[in-house]
Amino acid sequence: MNILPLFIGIPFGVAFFIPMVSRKVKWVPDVLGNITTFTLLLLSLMTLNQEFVYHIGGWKAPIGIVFVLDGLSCLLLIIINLIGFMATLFSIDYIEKRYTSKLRYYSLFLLMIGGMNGTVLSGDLFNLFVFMEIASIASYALVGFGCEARELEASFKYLVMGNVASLFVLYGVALLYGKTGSLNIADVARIIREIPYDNLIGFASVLLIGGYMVKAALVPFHAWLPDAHPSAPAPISAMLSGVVIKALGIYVITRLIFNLFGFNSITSNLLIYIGIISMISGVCLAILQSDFKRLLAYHSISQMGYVVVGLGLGNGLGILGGIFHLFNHSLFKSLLFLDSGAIEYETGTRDLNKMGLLYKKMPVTSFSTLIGSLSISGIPPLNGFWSKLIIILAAIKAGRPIVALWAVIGSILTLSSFTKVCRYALYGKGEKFDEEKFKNYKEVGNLMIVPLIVLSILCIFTGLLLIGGENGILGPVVDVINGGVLQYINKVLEI
Amino acid sequence: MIYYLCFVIFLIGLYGVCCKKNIVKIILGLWIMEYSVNLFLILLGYRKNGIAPILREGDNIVEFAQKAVDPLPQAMVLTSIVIGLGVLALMVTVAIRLYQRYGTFDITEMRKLKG
Amino acid sequence: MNEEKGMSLIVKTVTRWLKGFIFLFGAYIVIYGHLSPGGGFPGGVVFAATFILITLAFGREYALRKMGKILASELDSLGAILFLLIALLGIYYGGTFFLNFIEKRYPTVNFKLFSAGTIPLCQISIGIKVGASLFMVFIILAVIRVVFENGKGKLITTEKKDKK
Amino acid sequence: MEIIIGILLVFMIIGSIISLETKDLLSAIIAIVPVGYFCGIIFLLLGAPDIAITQMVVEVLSLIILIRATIRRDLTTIEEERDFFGLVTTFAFIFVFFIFSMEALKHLPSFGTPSFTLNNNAPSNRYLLNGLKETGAANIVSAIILDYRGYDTLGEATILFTAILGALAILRIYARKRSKNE
Repeated sequence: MNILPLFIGIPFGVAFFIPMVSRKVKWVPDVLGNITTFTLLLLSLMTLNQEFVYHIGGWKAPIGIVFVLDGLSCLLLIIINLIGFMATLFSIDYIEKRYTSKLRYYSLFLLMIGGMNGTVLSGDLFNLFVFMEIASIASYALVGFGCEARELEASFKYLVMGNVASLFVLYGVALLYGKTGSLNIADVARIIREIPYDNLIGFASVLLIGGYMVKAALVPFHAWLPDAHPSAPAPISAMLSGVVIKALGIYVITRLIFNLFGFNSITSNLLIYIGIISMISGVCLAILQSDFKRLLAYHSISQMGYVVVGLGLGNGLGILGGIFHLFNHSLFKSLLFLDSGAIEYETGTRDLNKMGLLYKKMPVTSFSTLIGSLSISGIPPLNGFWSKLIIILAAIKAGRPIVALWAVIGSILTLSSFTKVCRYALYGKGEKFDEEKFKNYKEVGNLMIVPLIVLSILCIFTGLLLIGGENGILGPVVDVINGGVLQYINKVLEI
Repeated sequence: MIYYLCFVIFLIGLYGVCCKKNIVKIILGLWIMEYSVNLFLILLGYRKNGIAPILREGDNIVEFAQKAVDPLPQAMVLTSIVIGLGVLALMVTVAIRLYQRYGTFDITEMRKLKG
Repeated sequence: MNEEKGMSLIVKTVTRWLKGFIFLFGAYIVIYGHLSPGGGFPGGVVFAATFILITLAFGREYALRKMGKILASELDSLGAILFLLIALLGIYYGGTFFLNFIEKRYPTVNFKLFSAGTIPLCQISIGIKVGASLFMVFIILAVIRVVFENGKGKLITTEKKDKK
Repeated sequence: MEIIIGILLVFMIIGSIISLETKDLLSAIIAIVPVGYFCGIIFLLLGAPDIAITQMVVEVLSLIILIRATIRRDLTTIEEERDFFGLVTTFAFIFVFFIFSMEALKHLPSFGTPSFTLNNNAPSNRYLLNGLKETGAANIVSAIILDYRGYDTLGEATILFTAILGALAILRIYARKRSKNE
């Protein structure tokens, strides 16, 4: 028996089930939600180093829909379910205290996870669109979960931009279908290689990649992100920043560029320019912010820029760096968002100016914030350092020292902005520091601390994943991307 | 020619989303774009003098397969209509909630978020 | 008091006559979806439309007594779970997700209700799901009102909590 | 056939422009309904009765939902000022987009010859030829949505569920609990 359908079946089934049973019994959503995400985490670890194509309903590739499990999907599955488990663990206390209607929260959360699992496993263009929509609709609702004016406004902005992006994607899928008569990614790729290139395919690729770039919040399309991420509840911010923009955005863009349209110098330059612009403008805007979560949100844009630059460099080292940075970013960014949630839970504010001296009262939270900050700024020996180092080395190796220079500048600016966080919130005092409230602060509960500790430990030790370089643990992932279109076609269509 | 007209509807919807200041108008713009995409998919599948892809008793299947229109876009459109309806319901509820918070549908008056 | 709610007597009488037929039409569309145009989704919308018609004609309270929000929500979940279950049963019977595991008996039995394996069952579950969920959309939009007090908007529900 | 569809499409364009430009919100919403019905008629003409039925019933429901969006009658008329610069940028963007699409749509197979007739390996051929034998459903569209691509329909049902759940979550009357320090 194959475990792949369970990645969709379990979260959806539990999400359908929760509203039925838990109107009266209060603890059901908590328990079911955590058990589900934990099971999914174990299942996703079981997919390591496996590679196969699963035919849904027994229909072969172009006829039916297929699940494609390869190195890249496997990595994304682990990221989704790991961060998902951490976020649900954190939610138990956090949502209980701050929000009502826990059952809808967990149900939407599981639908979001199921949608993303479906997205990363799918091998079909239209199916990719459908599951992207599930995950995005759940995240629209979760961003507005608090129902305050700001949150609703952010949710509406996200809804409109996300929906326009989805329609662009659907139009692109329609154009490709009209040209090729098929929906399977590998089959479409095969047909595109056989017919002469024309403007239709270019236009369709622009629509598709543009649409998914909105979901990834790369710079020309980033307007929704700085509003949506701070407005959501903290575990959802961690999910949005750590997982959603990667699974719905970067992953799909990577898949489309490297496995469907084919990588060439034009896409390479495009990715590098977009990446550099995202990297620099994101971090410049972040320095100006005094809202902790908003600052982190701008850093998400900036760090996604690194990933895209790494992928755009196109050589094995760059891809390795990009993918590794993707993984690292999901760890430290969700750690930082959960930290900000813990601080907000205790102090009731997100304004850095009002915080101060937290290391005395909340030692674990401040220590994990420190780890996350050092990691995102690229201080050795934390994981962020290694991935940024590889990207910079790859840029030099590819003969683009300017790119490497920009990456270094971005890293320095990141460090300076996180110095501000540490100075105001953790080890110094903000300008509007309130002595009276400070006396009441204490460390958050154990259930909220566990995910912080786990993620910090992972941040310290994931540098080890790099052992072996391009042929090491991340080897299969690099292989999928580097193998390009032909390898993907052969694997899925089994020619 | 027909494809262009269909694309014009898409662009009208896009114009509505980008330029209008009223939330209801933005929702209408998205709904128009939805129509256009659905229509485009069905137009792609049309075959000259085609018949609906539904077999009746006594039909010859080979003959039927040479006359019927493309069923796959229809399946896609069915899904996409449902997606549109779901998103519409969600958007309308957000709009009602926003109206309750601000007392207006005008997005220029809702600027609690910086930048 | 409930008798005074809703529309005029003519509308009520016509609705009383028609609601069964509309419901039946919905059921026909759902069940024969694999033989004629239609299917789970349009049929489900017709189910929802029946209840919406009742709501409009007889007023909110009457309709909510027939089909409450909680019942609608549970039917919604139930339909979805049934569909997922049919999909997962495919794994149990044949090892594949979404396998059409019921025997089709082609070509001896064709153009009959039970000649398409799991398809009619899926149609029925989707019909239940769609009908319940769309009715629920209507209900939540119908019972919620926005009122303004001292310049601040408040969201109130007009649904009666103490139903007998 | 092309001429009829062309005329209907022109009507749709007019209807959508009216609905976007009119000052009264209620008329705007009512103006969108004919657009949907024309869309349904085109579906019927193009041999898609399933979609036509769905489009018609969804149109009714979306009208109900949209009318609920204009909550109070006294607030339906709107005044807008135009941001001239924004308008010009948008039009420029839309124009560029249109030029590119003109260039691209030229390469599609002409109207009336869908791509699956040009490509013998396309899945649609298989659906039409073997649909009845392999699934037992005479309605090939049903065969596709519930058997060949049933997984998509699971996604569709889930989307509806998600959207309703999200709507319920957003319309909660009390959404937040106050914490001690606020």
